[in-house]
Amino acid sequence: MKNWSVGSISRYLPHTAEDIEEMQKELGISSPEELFQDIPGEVRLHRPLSLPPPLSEPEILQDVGNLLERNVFWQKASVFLGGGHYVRHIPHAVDFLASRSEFYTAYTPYQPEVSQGTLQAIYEYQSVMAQLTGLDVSNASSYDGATALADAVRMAHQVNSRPKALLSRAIHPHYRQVVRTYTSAEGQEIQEIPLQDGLTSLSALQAMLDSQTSCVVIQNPNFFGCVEANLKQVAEMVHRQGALFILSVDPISLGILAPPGEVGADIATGEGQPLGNPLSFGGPSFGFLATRKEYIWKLPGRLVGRTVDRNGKPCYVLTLQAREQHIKREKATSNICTNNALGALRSLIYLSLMGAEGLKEVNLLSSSAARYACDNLTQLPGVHLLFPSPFLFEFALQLPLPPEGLNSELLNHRIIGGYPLQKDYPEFKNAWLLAFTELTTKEQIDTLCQRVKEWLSRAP
Amino acid sequence: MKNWSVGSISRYLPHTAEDIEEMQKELGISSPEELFQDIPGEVRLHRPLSLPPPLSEPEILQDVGNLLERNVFWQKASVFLGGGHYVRHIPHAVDFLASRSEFYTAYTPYQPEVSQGTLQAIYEYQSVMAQLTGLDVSNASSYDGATALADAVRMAHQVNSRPKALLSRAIHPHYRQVVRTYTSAEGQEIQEIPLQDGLTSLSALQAMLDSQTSCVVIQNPNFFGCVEANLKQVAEMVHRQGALFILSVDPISLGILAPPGEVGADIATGEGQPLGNPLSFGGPSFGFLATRKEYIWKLPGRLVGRTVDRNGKPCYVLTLQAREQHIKREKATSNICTNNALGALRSLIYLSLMGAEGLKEVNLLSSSAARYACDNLTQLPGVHLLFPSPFLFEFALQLPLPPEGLNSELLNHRIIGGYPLQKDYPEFKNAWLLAFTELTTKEQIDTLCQRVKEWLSRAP
Amino acid sequence: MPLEPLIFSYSRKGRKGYSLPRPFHPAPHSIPSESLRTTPPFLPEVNEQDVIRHFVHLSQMNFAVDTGFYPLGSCTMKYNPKLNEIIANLPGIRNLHPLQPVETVQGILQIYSELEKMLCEIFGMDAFTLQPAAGAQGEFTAMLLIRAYFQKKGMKQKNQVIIPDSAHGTNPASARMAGFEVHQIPSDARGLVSLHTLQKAVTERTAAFMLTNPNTLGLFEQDILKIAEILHNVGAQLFYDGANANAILGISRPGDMGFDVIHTNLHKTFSTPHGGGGPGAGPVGVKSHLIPFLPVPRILHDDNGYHLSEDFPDSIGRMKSFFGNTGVLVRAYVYIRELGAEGLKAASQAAVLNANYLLHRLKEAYQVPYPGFCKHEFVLSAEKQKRESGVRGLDIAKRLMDFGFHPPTVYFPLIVKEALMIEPPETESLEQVKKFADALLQIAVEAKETPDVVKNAPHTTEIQRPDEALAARKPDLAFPSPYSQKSGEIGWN
Amino acid sequence: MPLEPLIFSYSRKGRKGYSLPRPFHPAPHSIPSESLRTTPPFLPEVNEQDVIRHFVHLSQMNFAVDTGFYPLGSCTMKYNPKLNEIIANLPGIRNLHPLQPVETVQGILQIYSELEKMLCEIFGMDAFTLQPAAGAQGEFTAMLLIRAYFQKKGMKQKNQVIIPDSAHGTNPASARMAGFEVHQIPSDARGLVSLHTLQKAVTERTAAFMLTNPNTLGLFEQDILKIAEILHNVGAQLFYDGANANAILGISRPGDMGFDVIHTNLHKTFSTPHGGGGPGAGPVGVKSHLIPFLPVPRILHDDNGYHLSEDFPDSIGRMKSFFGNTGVLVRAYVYIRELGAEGLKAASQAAVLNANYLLHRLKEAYQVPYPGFCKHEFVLSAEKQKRESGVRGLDIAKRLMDFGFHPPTVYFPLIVKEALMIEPPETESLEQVKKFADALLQIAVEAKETPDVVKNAPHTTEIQRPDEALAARKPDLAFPSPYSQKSGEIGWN
Ligand SMILES: Cc1ncc(COP(=O)(O)O)c(C=O)c1O
Ligand SMILES: Cc1ncc(COP(=O)(O)O)c(C=O)c1O
Repeated sequence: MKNWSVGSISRYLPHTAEDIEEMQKELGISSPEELFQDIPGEVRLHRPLSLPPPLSEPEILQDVGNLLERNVFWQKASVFLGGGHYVRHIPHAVDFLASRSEFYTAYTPYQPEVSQGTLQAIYEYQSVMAQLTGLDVSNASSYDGATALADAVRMAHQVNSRPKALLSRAIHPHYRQVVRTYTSAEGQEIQEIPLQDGLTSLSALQAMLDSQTSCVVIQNPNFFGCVEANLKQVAEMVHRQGALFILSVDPISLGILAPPGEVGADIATGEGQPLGNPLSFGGPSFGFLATRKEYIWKLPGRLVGRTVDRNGKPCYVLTLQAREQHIKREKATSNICTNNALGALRSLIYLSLMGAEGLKEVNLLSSSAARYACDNLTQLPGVHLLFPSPFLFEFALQLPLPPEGLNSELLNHRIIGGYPLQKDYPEFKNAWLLAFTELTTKEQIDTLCQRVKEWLSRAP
Repeated sequence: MKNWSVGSISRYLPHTAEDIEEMQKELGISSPEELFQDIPGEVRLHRPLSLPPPLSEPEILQDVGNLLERNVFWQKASVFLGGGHYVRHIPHAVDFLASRSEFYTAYTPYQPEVSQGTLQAIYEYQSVMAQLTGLDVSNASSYDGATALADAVRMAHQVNSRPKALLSRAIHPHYRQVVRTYTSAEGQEIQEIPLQDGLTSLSALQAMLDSQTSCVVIQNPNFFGCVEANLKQVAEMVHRQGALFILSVDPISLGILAPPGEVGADIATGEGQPLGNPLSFGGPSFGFLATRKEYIWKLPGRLVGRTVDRNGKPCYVLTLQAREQHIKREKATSNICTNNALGALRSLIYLSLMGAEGLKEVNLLSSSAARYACDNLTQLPGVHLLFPSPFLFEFALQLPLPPEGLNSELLNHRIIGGYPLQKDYPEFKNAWLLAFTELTTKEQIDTLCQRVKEWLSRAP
Repeated sequence: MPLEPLIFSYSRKGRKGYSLPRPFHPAPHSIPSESLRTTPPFLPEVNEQDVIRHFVHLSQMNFAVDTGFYPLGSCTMKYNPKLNEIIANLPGIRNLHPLQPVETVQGILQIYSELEKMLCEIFGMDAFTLQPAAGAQGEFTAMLLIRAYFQKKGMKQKNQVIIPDSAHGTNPASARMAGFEVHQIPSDARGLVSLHTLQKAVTERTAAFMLTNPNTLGLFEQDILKIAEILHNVGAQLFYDGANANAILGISRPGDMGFDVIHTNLHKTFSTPHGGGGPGAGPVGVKSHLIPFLPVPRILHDDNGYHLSEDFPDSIGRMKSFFGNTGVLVRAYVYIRELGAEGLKAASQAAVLNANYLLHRLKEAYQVPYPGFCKHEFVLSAEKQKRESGVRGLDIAKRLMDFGFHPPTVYFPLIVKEALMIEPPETESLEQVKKFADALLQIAVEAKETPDVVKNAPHTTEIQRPDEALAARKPDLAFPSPYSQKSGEIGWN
Repeated sequence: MPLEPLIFSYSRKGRKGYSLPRPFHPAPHSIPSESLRTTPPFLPEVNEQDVIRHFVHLSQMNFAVDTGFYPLGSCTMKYNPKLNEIIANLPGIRNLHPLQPVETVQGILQIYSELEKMLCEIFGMDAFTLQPAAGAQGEFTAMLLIRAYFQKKGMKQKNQVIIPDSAHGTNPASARMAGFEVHQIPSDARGLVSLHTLQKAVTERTAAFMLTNPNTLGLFEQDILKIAEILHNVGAQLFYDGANANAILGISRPGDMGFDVIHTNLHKTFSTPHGGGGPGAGPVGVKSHLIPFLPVPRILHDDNGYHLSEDFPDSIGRMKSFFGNTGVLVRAYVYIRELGAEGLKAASQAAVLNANYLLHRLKEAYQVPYPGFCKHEFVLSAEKQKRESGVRGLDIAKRLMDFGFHPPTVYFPLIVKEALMIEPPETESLEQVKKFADALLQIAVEAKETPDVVKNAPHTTEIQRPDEALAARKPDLAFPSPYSQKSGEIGWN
């Protein structure tokens, strides 16, 4: 390390040889060595890092382009996967606005005078999420749907210190896993509420619920796409035991489904991807978490509030920070610092464009596509709806044979088929979960049906 | 037209039914009919326009996507076409900045107080173009390389009122055609200077040049990719006759070639696409036109000058407008109003990123790729360089058979081959013009050679 | 927004903003040294971040449609849909080389062809060329067509073009470039073409009449059929300047009004962004008798697909290096596809409604030289203000900046003194139009009560009333300037 | 920049900002009405243009890396390369569904796998998981790994984590979430870990020590090998908080310092943008003994290509819905590929050079609590200013806004009074660093001579010193607010 590597190596490094000369002179040094003299020789790296040789912009574009040729994806293929992440339409205006670098190259708005843009956007985000969930207050974002749910379960524990959380088995299996990981160390016990006809079994819940129960968690629509019934009744049961009722919800569905706050949920969480965020193989998008105002001091994550400045002008600031790690350290409601603000901004822009009407249309388009697909697929021999319960835009089918074989077959025709449930639900052999959105075309569904039909006819 | 079509038809139309109600009331009208009553019934359209049914954003994306599947293009294929437009690297920073909508949704900067961004950018553009061309002043942009050249020929006529323009036959055939179209009506005579060894014949020029000559136009590198020799000598010859010397140049080549101003040109023009503008099937990019200060009052197009505001602050304004159509009307130097400012901005950003060093590297990369290709291709049986003159990054080959057949063959291998010269130059049978850039890879050239070899071996 | 230094001020030798591959074949070119540069050009050598910041700062110094209401008359500063941007930048459009063989560009040719057809329907014409790069080039193309038409007919005497005094400057300039003599006629008291004056002006030498309809005053030329008759009676052609077509989409068509040849500004009527001064696109439509003269190449369609043909012996020739401003054409295509027939008509209706509402609100405070319903724009005069308190049209324009608006077009058309030419496109909401009306009303009050506030406007912009005379007297048109002694000095700040 | 009303103020019933296809099968869903909403949510109903303008205006109210120097200590606000943005948005990444079969995602899995390997090399670790969504989640993951490790070994007594008082708040919070008791130890007079204090604090109950190196004062923990020894002697694990890794790339590696587990902030060290508060990515690297506990899924590679496997019985489980923050990971991957070994080292050298130059320029005017060479950042104290004229660190921070700079981090680390934590990343030029030094020097003079100018800063921003107490006392966290009576009122302006 005798010599400076800096100079004109990279377009990202502005220091010229003369700059370095001048700076060394000012510092009275003559080599980088002197600035790093506090690093003991034993922990120095005495060789160059062994990394692939540097590439230029055109080479990277070509290299990554070649790699991505190996991916199959929506646009090149029809995709019928869902499970919390959906192939939804993202108006180009969302990308356009979110790529304004005054938004994406800023950091957490610690200094309100120079961050009103981000702050007001978060306040507006909190407002629309409160509207969608029917609750009083939303945090500024969590990492994703699963961690938002885990945060909610931890939050319930902080509210009532009870040891047991009851999670419906109809919750996304990954979300249940993350809740387990998150709560594993703090001694919370996670129990699973069994299923009945593809819905959370209320009788089982009734039996499990007691004064040790911290919270009850249900997903709606649940992992099978079914709309959970009798949520108000559940809320009453849960509240009767002094527990908290948590709903993990799909945000698009809130355009037509009864909002969690209205059915009596205390906390609502969910995955934000469907609201204007690209799939990106699962991230980054964001998670949301909203609650009633009485629990506000237990809320994990940042919050923005409206106030006035010293001249009386309305403005926005980070607020109620005494919940957070940078103030409360180990006593904070959570460790979250960097969240997923940009994903939340995208959702705000998306919702601003869609409005209540647009959101409703998205639901109706998606559900009518699902209806059409269901009507046609279930006419094929040996294909049935797995559950009788009403669904919105996703449903599970019972196939006569394992869906893995069908999926490989479909892939040859540029179709990425449904999700085989058996891996996560051994009890549902040959079950296949399919999702439909406002982007699914009739042609895509017809082709799917045709291919399934062919596969069935060739089956042994 | 009894009723308003406005309302919630489109996301681009904000008027609600109530808005219209209110506005009608204010105006004292009750139907759109009343606002259009001055349009006589005979010239009214009494039926709806017969256009394809409206499409939504997702449908348009899919529809256009399907159409574009029918195009083959660089990225999907190797492209060896040049002729003024080149497959050059555009740093993503150029796209990023040029897609800031404060730039692209503004209009001509008529009001300097709210347009300093555009104005300063044009001033900087004029500065870098003056640097590249070695001339004093550049206009704010022309439409493209051909119209810039046509403007220059018209400008020379305005300077000296002489009737005859001499254009080298080595100028891009399209450019020569546009010059003819542009000058056809004002009585300027266009004569063509013949070729010698792929260069403009100086002896022929000498013979044609006289006191009736308004201007002499040469392209460098010329259409065949050859670097024209003895330009200073040409300048002297031209000036001795009191005519103007116009050079049509490739802007990238000015990174290493002697600038027009230095060799004695009075006007330099060219196509701006290679400077950070996408090919876009030929437009929009921009044309540039630079000249010496003595001709400034004859310059077509907008100009930005630096001045101070009433508080003494430095700033920029449109200036010397008394040359332009909105002031001078039929006596203006040209009719241009809307120009190609955004393409010029892109070129400024491109040149700011590249600097002199980057531009040099682009030249060296391109010319070494061309050299490599030339060395390898001319080893194939029956393949020769068409001209002996030195070239930069584009050259013409003489093939043993018509290149059209070769090109179709190459297309099957995702290669878009060179440009057959015969269409524009009947004297050059079986000639094939190939271009190379900093993006051409060794692999692409090797594949090309291989395919040409195979074709030759199969040839009758 | 503080001042931003010149890009050159960020430049240091040894900095770079690019990232290029290494050569795989480091062979020297064979160019003789006398053809080479002796010194490198003085270009900025700047790292990427500083380039980004510089241009972000410059962008922040601009008013734009995306930042506010831009009622620039005659320019139709309507919203530029974001969808159109992404589509024009798809690789299948962006990366097409203009010399590619037609079999590799069938997709874009189909878009062109469909756009030509849609424009024919919208304007009532028989054929379109998409080639012209802007309105002015469209006009020039049209004038060349007319010239070629008469030459073909052997009518060399047709060497004069008549133009109303309210016309845009490009009209006479284009006519002149096409070799015509320009004859200007005054508008009548209605602000319209006087049939009487026109009749008197028309002679056997008349080749064409150039007209905008609605005209630059925002008024519909009601006598259009009679105008056409007068022209056609002497065998002259009627040209339509399409800059104002935003008033009449789906309502009335130039082809049905008797126009023989028209141009249209896609960057106005069809929502493509103005780019800070361009690019535009100025397709030209003709009636069948002018088709043989259209510029080449033209798009043909047969069973084998689309072709570009140059085989038109009577063509005026080529207008551009290549076909047209593809990026602009595609945006307009998408716009028309999204709006459809009803949407286009709705757009024109709303534009005209906005303009009339605004005119109505302002007509007491400002002089309205030509009263009555306007179309998509209208012209006010600040004559009254000038007379009463010395406040000029330009002052009012500048004062609007303090209210957060872009000023209207000023001092055009030339026939209205102290003209303020206002166009509130259909994409502006009623609230926005009201706010603008309120601002102009308040300025009218200010002009009476505190005229200096208006005369000294703007007060809130960083730069105020640049010295344009100085700029013209001592032109400083480049840095380092060949005109000034200060060329060693970089930027300010 | 004037205030911008709330998005709701643009809303009118009947306006829309979307464009959706018509249903091809208008079948009603079968959901019972009791499961449905009775009233639509109160969401903005706005046309596209007004949405665009609203958010363009909001963006204009932000300071950002792309608008200026952002020396926010501990956050490494380096330039975010534009190339990385386009690559993360390629359809082949953007449009991948996380549940796709592995054979359809080989390209992205290869990028992941290569990134894991490159991070292992850069940090000297044996394996990496890319799953954590941010630094704090990385810390939490690491603490869960340590917990699982000891549980597997049957060492339940290991229930305490030691943390220096200079640590970031996420460290104790993460340790606590992983079920550990937190024991904080004071730093010594050098600003470093006191070996003596550490030795005394360490017991058989010690599970881990969490350390940043260089630490949050910007100082390298020179005794790091001894620290590791002390910990390892009691069988405890050493955790590295990678937030400050920008000082040491290619120079020193945590793996070689004795760290067992580390996290790294890709959104700091590896240039991915902070997004106004996220997303980030906090990959966790481990030495081999911790590999069995890494979260699932993990990437495996064999002759058939890449796989995602959950078959790790000792794994702590899943940390996120899906694999990781792909968009962020890809950006970091591209950054490392472009810079390469020499570029990364050059970046660290320049960052450290910038910091030392700046510190040197400022050390007379401000108190330097821990003198000597710093690494990539340093902490000043405004104690002197506070004592002499009542000017606080926050005042100085606010005053910097008037000079066009983002303030540094203030009041962190907690052990420095009136702390100003300054990080000038390598992407800032010498000119920029000088201007910042000049500004702080001038502020130091102001603090003496005209302290009110500093105390009342900022003077140039639209908003000045918001009332944070009011915000907390009367929380207004949503519009319409469930807290306030004014919920019917929309926006201001
Ligand atoms: C009435 C009128 N005609 C013609 C033009 C010229 O169009 P362009 O600027 O596209 O060349 C304009 C442009 O402002 C115009 O307003
Ligand atoms: C020293 C240190 N550790 C940890 C973190 C937490 O990282 P993140 O914000 O990515 O969760 C930070 C963030 O500011 C930090 O500065």
